[in-house]
Amino acid sequence: MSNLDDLYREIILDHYRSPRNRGELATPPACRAEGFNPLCGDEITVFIQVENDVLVDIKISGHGCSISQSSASLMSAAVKGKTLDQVHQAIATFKQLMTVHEANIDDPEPVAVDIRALGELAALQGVVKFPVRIKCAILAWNTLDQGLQDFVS
Amino acid sequence: MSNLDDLYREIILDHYRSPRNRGELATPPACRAEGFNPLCGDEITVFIQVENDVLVDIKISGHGCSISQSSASLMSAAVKGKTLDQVHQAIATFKQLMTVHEANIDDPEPVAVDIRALGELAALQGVVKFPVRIKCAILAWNTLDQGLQDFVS
Amino acid sequence: MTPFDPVQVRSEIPLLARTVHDRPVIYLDSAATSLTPQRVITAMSTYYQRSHANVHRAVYVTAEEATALYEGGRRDVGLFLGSTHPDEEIVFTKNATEAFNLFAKSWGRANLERGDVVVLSQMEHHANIVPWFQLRDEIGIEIKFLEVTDDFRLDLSRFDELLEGAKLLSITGMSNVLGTINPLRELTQRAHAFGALVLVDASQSAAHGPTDVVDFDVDALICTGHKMLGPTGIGVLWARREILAAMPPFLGGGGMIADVSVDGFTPASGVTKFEAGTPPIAEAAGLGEAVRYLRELGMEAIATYEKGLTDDAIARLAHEFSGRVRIIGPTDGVARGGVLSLDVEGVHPHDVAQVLDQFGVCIRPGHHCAKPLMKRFSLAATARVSFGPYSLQSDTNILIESLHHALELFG
Amino acid sequence: MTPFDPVQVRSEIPLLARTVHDRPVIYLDSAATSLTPQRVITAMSTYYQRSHANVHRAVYVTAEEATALYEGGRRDVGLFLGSTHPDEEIVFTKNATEAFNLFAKSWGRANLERGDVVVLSQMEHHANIVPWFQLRDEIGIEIKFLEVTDDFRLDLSRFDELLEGAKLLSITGMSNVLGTINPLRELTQRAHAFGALVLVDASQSAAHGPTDVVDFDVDALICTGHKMLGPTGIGVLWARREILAAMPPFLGGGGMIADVSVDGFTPASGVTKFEAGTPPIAEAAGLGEAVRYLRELGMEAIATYEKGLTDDAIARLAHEFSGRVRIIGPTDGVARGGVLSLDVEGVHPHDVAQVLDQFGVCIRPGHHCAKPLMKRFSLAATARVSFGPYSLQSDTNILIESLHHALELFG
Ligand SMILES: Cc1ncc(COP(=O)(O)O)c(C=O)c1O
Ligand SMILES: Cc1ncc(COP(=O)(O)O)c(C=O)c1O
Repeated sequence: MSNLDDLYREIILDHYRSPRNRGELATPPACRAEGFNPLCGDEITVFIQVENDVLVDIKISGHGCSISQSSASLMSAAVKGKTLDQVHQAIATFKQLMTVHEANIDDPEPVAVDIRALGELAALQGVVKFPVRIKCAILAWNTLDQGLQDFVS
Repeated sequence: MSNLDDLYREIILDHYRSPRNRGELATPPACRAEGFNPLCGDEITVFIQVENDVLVDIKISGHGCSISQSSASLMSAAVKGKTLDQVHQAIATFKQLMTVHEANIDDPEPVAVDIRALGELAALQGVVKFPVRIKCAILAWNTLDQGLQDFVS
Repeated sequence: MTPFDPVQVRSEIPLLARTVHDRPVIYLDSAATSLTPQRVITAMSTYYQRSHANVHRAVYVTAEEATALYEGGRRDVGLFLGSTHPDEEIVFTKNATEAFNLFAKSWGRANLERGDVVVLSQMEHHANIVPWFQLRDEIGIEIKFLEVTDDFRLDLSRFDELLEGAKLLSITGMSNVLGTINPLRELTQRAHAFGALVLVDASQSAAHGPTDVVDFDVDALICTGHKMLGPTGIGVLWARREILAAMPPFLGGGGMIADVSVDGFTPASGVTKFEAGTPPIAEAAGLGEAVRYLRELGMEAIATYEKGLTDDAIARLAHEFSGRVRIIGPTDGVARGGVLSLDVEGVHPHDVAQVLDQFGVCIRPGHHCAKPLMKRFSLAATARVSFGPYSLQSDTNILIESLHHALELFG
Repeated sequence: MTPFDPVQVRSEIPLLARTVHDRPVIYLDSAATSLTPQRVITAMSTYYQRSHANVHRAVYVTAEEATALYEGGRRDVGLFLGSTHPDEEIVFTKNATEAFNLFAKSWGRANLERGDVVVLSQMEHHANIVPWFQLRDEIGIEIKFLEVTDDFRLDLSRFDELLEGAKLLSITGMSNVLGTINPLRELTQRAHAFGALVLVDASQSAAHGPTDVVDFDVDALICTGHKMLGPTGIGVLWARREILAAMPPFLGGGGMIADVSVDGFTPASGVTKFEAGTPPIAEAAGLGEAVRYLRELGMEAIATYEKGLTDDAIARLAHEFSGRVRIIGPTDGVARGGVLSLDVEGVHPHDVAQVLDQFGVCIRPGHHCAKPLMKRFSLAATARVSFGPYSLQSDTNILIESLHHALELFG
């Protein structure tokens, strides 16, 4: 079951069992964005509050598998209190982590990313070996991205 | 080429080259019926004139392959001047001749019909060995059938 | 008839010889698609190797053979469904979904008007829902849903109320989520009394028990090749010939016309009218072989065998997990097929399926294209286990072992 | 690249080893459907034997493989057509005909109104005519036809007049009756100048010469698996991603939705929106293999080779029959493909084909689903000969021998 251990790292299970920043924020002042993965039914709502270009608060609600839920929880911990630039940087890095070179679809290798910059998020690295689950891992991030865009406009 | 000889009997080629009863009849008093075979583009128009339950005249126009044309010509010769009962009888007999038992689709055998009753029409017997051509052979007969039905109503 | 022998069936299915993660494949996803016997694969290969040609309009030998294979497939499927006039009643589509679209849009546009009612059920697959919504958005029909009871049966208490004035009842023979088998004969009788036609979704039931359109007394029925040991790329619409004959064409193109000019077109008659373009020829040859094989196995025998597997699995899941693994569907063994949707305590279906995969166990997580049903039971997804005639009781052993592992990992 | 070797190609095609009437098969019906290389057949068998599962929504190994094969087929077909974003631009349908219906009805309903003009040509296949008539009957668009000159070319003299105010030019890349190849780049440029989009029917051209949607500068393009050395049961719609993204769904059902409730549905985004139900999975694996093979052979090399065959056949038919066998199509060898429609003096095409069959020669008589074109030339049918990359000059020998026989028999 060594493969499974790659996917279900202890940190992931921990964030799945005890998700951080769970809940809702009043809108307004906060913004909300919804994301869902029609293929497996994962649904996520991200509430963000931005002040002076800083993401001062973030809450997550919704439901889904351990990967989508833990990714959302890890994300919330990683971006809360960060400047918008830093948040965008984190989104970009995470998406890169989840990129599988199409040429290597049979034997996916993560793209070289600065793992240290990721902190706990690096635990999600094993997901790329399970291409179908990438959609789960990335859902929260796409939703956050969407929320930030809505906020700007 | 023995197979081909079965299909293209001399009588058939003769009726194809020199079709009998070709032309049109004024309507009314005559009736007309059109038939066509969408799969190969054969088109036929049958003009019939019925008096006192006798098919006193029949003319054929249209175009098509040697089988549909010769079958129409042979038909016109066979039914002209006959009582409607006799005509219906001929149609039924001919259709039976063209019936392939589905169970024998790979090795079609004509159904037992009274060949002597058919006269020259028996020349078309070889067609059943070429299932795709049955539609050609039967076109004129179905059209005549249709014309008689229209006449009655 | 020789007694039903699953080991013999398995020996004909190449995929079952395969291993994944160094373990044999335990295929428990037949509700999504069934495994393919070698003879079905061979029927298609042989078509391509010996008789590949386009059908109709040709006189050469291989084209005649191709036509005979295609039309032979139609007759075999007709025989399998109990059609009395297969040549005039069986339409081949690309899958069940196209067949529903064809019926909804061709029959629907011709026979329904604004305000007319079509009755579905809450346990329908999206294939039997979305085309009706599309038609509603286009012409303004009304769609009503028979509900599902708390014990996963069709709720017939409001049947008469819903059917009053309805033109059509379109309903599944067997739920692809719950496994529930609906009482078709009763439904048909009651719907006919209201003057409604009955269309049945036999996608799930066709390969797992007898289907007889005359006996069911239905008006139309749809199934799909790849769930009947047949290939992908082919579906089936059966409808009574008077109904089909009166329906306008659906897709336009070659083959479905009697004539075309620069001014317009005249449709062909018969089933041809609904088969625009080059049809699924190899697929019809494959499906023909599949239904011949199913008939050889015996549909009653398959139903009995799969009922045994299902009853056993229900009992053992209850015994092993005492409530931590819940079955979303009837558990009394009555009027249900071999589809078991599981709700595993604390483990998301996606994760269940992921853990099971490591044991070679193939199941499907998700909403199974039945979102209204999922909403009815406030579920986002289930982990669905489903049997086929090649399944074994020992498959359930490995299923149980791997479920234990999932519970442990997430416990 | 190794030089083009038809004998090598032939060795990969099992059907060519076959005899009929004790003679080798001389296959001259590639315009109806192409012969299938063993590696394409094997790609499909292997899918059924090793990786048969439904796509998407699954996490187990064989289902992941099935998804990779299906999506890989999409990418390979995209590459073959020159698509820059295959994942967002390639839609799989059941055949070219469904693709035309999809485009006409989805794009058409969303973008056309009563009175809007769609321009076709007189040399279109019914697949590119009937769906437009259906749309006309539904919403009242106007359909205009570019005519065909006496020397079998598109008549461009009234092009500007017809295109004035038109929303779409939908036209074939190559006529399946005349063999005429249309000047796509010129047509596109001129149509775009009027603000019309251009949809191309590449059903005939795709397997016989290079296709590059970027280079052609077209907006949408359709082709069909079984004419590209691929399987039956699969067709392809390519369209620029902005166009596809803005199109509403066509068939409704599973897979094409984002959400469904008892009140309505929300369509999915991307190409998924157009792929309702279980898609042609084995067929996509087979078509992927077919286009990889075609690319290996080289589309330029195939075009050059088939041009040689065609020029030779045109010259020899003229020489042998001095007018008794007329070619309905351009005979100067310029801008034409390997399709030769014959009009044999005094012998109906159906009879020509019947006689030729006895020599093992496979050709197709009929209107070839191009009735407006047949009417233009006052023909009911032609006897159509068509080449593929596996055809040989010696095939033409036997064709000529058997044509002599037909002329004799009916002479
Ligand atoms: C030019 C052309 N367009 C469209 C089609 C339709 O293709 P299909 O029958 O695969 O839908 C064909 C072939 O029949 C064709 O030759
Ligand atoms: C009950 C039911 N109906 C319809 C379908 C649709 O079948 P297909 O995907 O082959 O169109 C399915 C399977 O997906 C099903 O389970």
